[in-house]
Amino acid sequence: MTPVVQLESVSRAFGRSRDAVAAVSDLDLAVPRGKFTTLLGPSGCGKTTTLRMIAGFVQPTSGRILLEGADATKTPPEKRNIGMVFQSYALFPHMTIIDNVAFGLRARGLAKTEVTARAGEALELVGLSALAGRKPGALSGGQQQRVALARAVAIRPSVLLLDEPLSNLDARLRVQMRAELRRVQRETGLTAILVTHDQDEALELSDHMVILNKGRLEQEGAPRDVFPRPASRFVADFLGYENFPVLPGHGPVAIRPEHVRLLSSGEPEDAGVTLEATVTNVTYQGSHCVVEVNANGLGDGTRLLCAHPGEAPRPGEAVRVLLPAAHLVTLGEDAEAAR
Amino acid sequence: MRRPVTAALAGLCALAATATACAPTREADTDTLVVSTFSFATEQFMEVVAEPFEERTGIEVVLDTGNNATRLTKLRINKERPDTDVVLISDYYAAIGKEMGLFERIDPETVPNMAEIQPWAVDPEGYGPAYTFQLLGLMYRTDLVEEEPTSWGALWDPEHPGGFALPDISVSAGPLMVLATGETYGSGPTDADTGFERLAAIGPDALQFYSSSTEVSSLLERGEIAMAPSLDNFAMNAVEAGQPIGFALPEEGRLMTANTAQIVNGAPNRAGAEAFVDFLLDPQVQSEVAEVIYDKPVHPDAQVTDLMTRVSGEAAVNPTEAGYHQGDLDLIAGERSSWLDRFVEEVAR
Amino acid sequence: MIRRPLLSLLTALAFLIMLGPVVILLGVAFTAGSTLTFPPEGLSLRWFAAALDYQPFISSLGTSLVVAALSTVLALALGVPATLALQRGLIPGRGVVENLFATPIIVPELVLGLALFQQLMVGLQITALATLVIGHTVLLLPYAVRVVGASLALSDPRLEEAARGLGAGPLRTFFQVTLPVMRPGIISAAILAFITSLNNVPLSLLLTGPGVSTLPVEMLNYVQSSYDPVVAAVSVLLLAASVAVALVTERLVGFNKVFGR
Amino acid sequence: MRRAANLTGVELSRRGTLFALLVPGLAVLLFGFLYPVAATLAFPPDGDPATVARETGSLLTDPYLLPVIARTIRVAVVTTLICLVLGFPVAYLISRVPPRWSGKLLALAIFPLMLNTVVRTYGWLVVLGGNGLLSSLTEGLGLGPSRLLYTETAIVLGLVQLFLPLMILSCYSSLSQQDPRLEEAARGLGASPGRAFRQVVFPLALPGALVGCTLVFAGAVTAFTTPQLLGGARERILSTLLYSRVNVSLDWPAASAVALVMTVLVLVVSALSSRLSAKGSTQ
Repeated sequence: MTPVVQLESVSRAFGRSRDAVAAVSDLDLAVPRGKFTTLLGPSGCGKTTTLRMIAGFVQPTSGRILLEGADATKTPPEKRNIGMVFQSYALFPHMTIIDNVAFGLRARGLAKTEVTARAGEALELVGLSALAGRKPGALSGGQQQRVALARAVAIRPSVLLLDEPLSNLDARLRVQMRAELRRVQRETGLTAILVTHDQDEALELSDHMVILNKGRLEQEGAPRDVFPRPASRFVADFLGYENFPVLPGHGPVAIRPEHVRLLSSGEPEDAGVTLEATVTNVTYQGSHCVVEVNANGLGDGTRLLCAHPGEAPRPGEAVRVLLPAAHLVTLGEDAEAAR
Repeated sequence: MRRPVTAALAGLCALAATATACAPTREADTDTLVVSTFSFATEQFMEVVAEPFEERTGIEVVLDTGNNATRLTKLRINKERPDTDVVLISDYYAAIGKEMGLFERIDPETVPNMAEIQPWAVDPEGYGPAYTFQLLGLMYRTDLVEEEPTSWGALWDPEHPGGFALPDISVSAGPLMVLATGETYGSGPTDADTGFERLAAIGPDALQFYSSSTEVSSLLERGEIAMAPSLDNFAMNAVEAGQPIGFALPEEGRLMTANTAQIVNGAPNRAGAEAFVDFLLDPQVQSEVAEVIYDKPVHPDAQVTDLMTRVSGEAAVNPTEAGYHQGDLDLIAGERSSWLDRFVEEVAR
Repeated sequence: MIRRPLLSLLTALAFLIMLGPVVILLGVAFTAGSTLTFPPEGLSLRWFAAALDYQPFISSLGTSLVVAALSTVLALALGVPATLALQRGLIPGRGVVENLFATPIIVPELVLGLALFQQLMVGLQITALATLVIGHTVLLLPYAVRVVGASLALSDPRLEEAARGLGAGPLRTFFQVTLPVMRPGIISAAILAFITSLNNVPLSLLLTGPGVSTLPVEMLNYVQSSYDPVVAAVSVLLLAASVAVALVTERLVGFNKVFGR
Repeated sequence: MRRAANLTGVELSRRGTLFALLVPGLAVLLFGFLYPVAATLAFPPDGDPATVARETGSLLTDPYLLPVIARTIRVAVVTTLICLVLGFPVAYLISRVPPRWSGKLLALAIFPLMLNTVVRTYGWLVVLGGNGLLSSLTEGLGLGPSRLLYTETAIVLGLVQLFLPLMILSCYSSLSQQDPRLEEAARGLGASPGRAFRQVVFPLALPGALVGCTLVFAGAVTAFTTPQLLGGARERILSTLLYSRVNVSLDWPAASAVALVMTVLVLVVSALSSRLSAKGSTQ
């Protein structure tokens, strides 16, 4: 099956040729059909530029973009059959909700009855049929974003592009809307590409995750494959691995604080690496404490963070720290050198 | 609380002071004479008229220059407190001024030369006399127009070579041209309706409606037009310089305009004003003005220059004998707004 | 995205119409010939010499500068207190008063000029210069009120409350907080007002007296009666002055702030 | 934005202070604006309300003057439309190019506002005059001399040059506030550039365009220099008629009548436009 969207060594530079800045360099990407793909990375990693190139708002400096297997590099946005949802919603403020949703259908010259039916259907999908006659200004942020989603879905796009759609919403609403997004994508069976800098969002929503760094592809795969096995320190760092000790015999590794264990005296050691350490700082976090320790054995005094449930040791206490083998991620030397 | 009020009052006072400070007042004044005149050839005028007058009377002459309309406006503004004594102004603007009550009648005793000048130059109502005049005729390029035109009909002749310009209604030649056309083609020199109708027929073909003498002269010089109705004074420079420019006096429709010297109603220096008007009519002065400024004299004893007779023939010496007349000034003055409107909308298309 | 030929064409046409005739003046002003033709016939500075030698331009420039300076100062002196009262005071019928200060903009300038000419100059026998200053002050007052008002409306009145809370007396608060807050607005308003006054034709047109006339009006009169490039030379001099003012303005406050609405 | 704050320097709750701050400005407005304008529309020198009324009546019925009113309106409407057609795209372009370009373009568009109208109009005499640039161009192309000077077209050209910056500024202020994503959203939904412009960009910038149109229309109705220099004796509009009534025929009551008609025309159009924009914002 051909990928819905395919990028072939696509690059994009901004600015004049002499002091041009590459936003995306040499990116190859295949977006699987009917799946939810996420472009993840910190700001400035090129994820939005990539999305805008797929939409046709930005032309690649080099490389090809294929839509449904056909070269669409030069196709203007309106001919690409894409549905786009913006961070700022971009609802037309002078049109009613239903007119916003119907806009793309009318632009396609569909018959009036079909326009009404499909727009109503799309609005039904996001549960906002009751507000059809309102203007966007009268809606809350969450409602506006659902209208934007309905508007994008209504045209039955070959791909749904979501540009940080949730980042203008407050934390609770954001979590609700994630579920909503996932539900709509499942129900419609649409191929979706989401751009986000929020790893939780990416992990929860995606079938396929693409992590970008400085315009280059760092790692891709299913969340359950990528999350426990980051391929580089960058990915590990971005996914919330906070400890990067260099262990004798192992080389550079990464481990999440919640996997680091403080051993009470006499406790049997599991498989893993045990280190003698001194507690330097303790921060109370409600369900657990974050204990900062200085590992004595690691030469230059590497600091480690561990999330410790229950009674925490005091600063200055000597402790033993276990890094379980099952959770140790070995980072490739080459990836380390590239930093 | 006190402070802003005081500041505000001070500000208002300052404003009021600026507003009234520089209002000029000229009470009865026998040492100076303010003469309002044309902005044309001011230096020569100082030399041959103002300075000799100063020498003779000891009265200092101050000139205030501008075109007819703006000077008349200024007089009207200062009607209650006039600061000007003598106004040299075209006859039909003089008629408007008379109607507005800006001028005073002159006692012939105080201006003896008024008894000597050509009879037409004396105002029938006793206001200021004409001191010079200009004849309406056709200025033309002698190299582009083969035969000297003898009639206004040259303008209506579809065969006329080269383009032509017409005077705008706002310059002296404009209203005169309306009357000249009325006289030529209609019932007489007051038949403005016919004048407008006939002019409307050629208006669209006119290259330009000129509003100054320099404008019409340069159009002719550049050869953009071959002829234009104008006043004879406009042609004198070019003829003297030997340019291929001639001035034709049509046989019918002979209109002229005069410059008059008026004494301002309530002039601060009435006696000086009378002396000045008389001085202006003096044959000696008239001769010199004719030589230097090309103003044709109205005093029979004054010398008419060769240039003047070369341009305008015997009419330069005695216009009325040559059939020239001023037209109905009250008609021109009374209809000024409506003529202006008619001219712009019917003729200047 | 913006490579649409129609858009580029219209933009080019717009800039051609706006700037083309001004650029042509440059050529005409430096001509050695004596007529208004483009391209110029040879190069010379003779028309600049003629312009600087023409007395009415010099004296009317003086009048223009005096009128512009006086009316700018007056408009600000009257407008800033009024703005303060409107923005920070509790005024019954504030909207009406505010609209009143804006009305001079709605009435055609030529009509205001006629009114001042007929009623103040003819009726009350006030001199042309004083009438000019009054007229220009009235014309600039709305600019002063609006521009200063805009900068004041953007500022937070709590700044002043904070100053009072910190123990500053009312006068100290005014001079150390309110006035600095208004300063950019006042500078913008002053520049805008000065330029507006200096360039005005319709209002000044009828308000002339013996030896009193503004430069633009004298230029207009000259253009109507003579056909040589003297006015082109004057225009180029004004153009150069404007460029200088523009550069200084840009440095000082930024163009957008002065002309932004 | 109404604030019930007290003024810093002085307690503004005290009527006297407020009064003192407002009164000088109001006094000058009264003396230098309201009184003369009201008086001149009713009591010009050498006239009274009856003569002004008679003159106004003749202005509205006289076969030689009606064309002047018609021409004034026609010139203003055509000027406004051309300014809109040219100014809106320029404003759109400026609002969509990168900032380093938009600043320069905006400065270039605003710059003419710093020059007086004589300077700005003078160039057209060179372009349109008898031996002008355009004439030599058309002659060179074998089309014969062009005679545009002293025509309505010349006036319109001059006025468009004069007022384009105002239109650009007004449209720009609307367009720069518009989220460029709106246009992208429309394109993404399948609208062609033209459709996106017609249905999204333009309707949303309408308030700015309306303000621009009002400014240009009022400016074109009241402009004097340009019609005087480029329309000459042939094409009079209300402003040049007013001037000739004052300074050529010295007919001051008639000048008042022209002033009255001109003022009413401008006021009606401003009122209509604010009505329209109010209607637009409530929808």
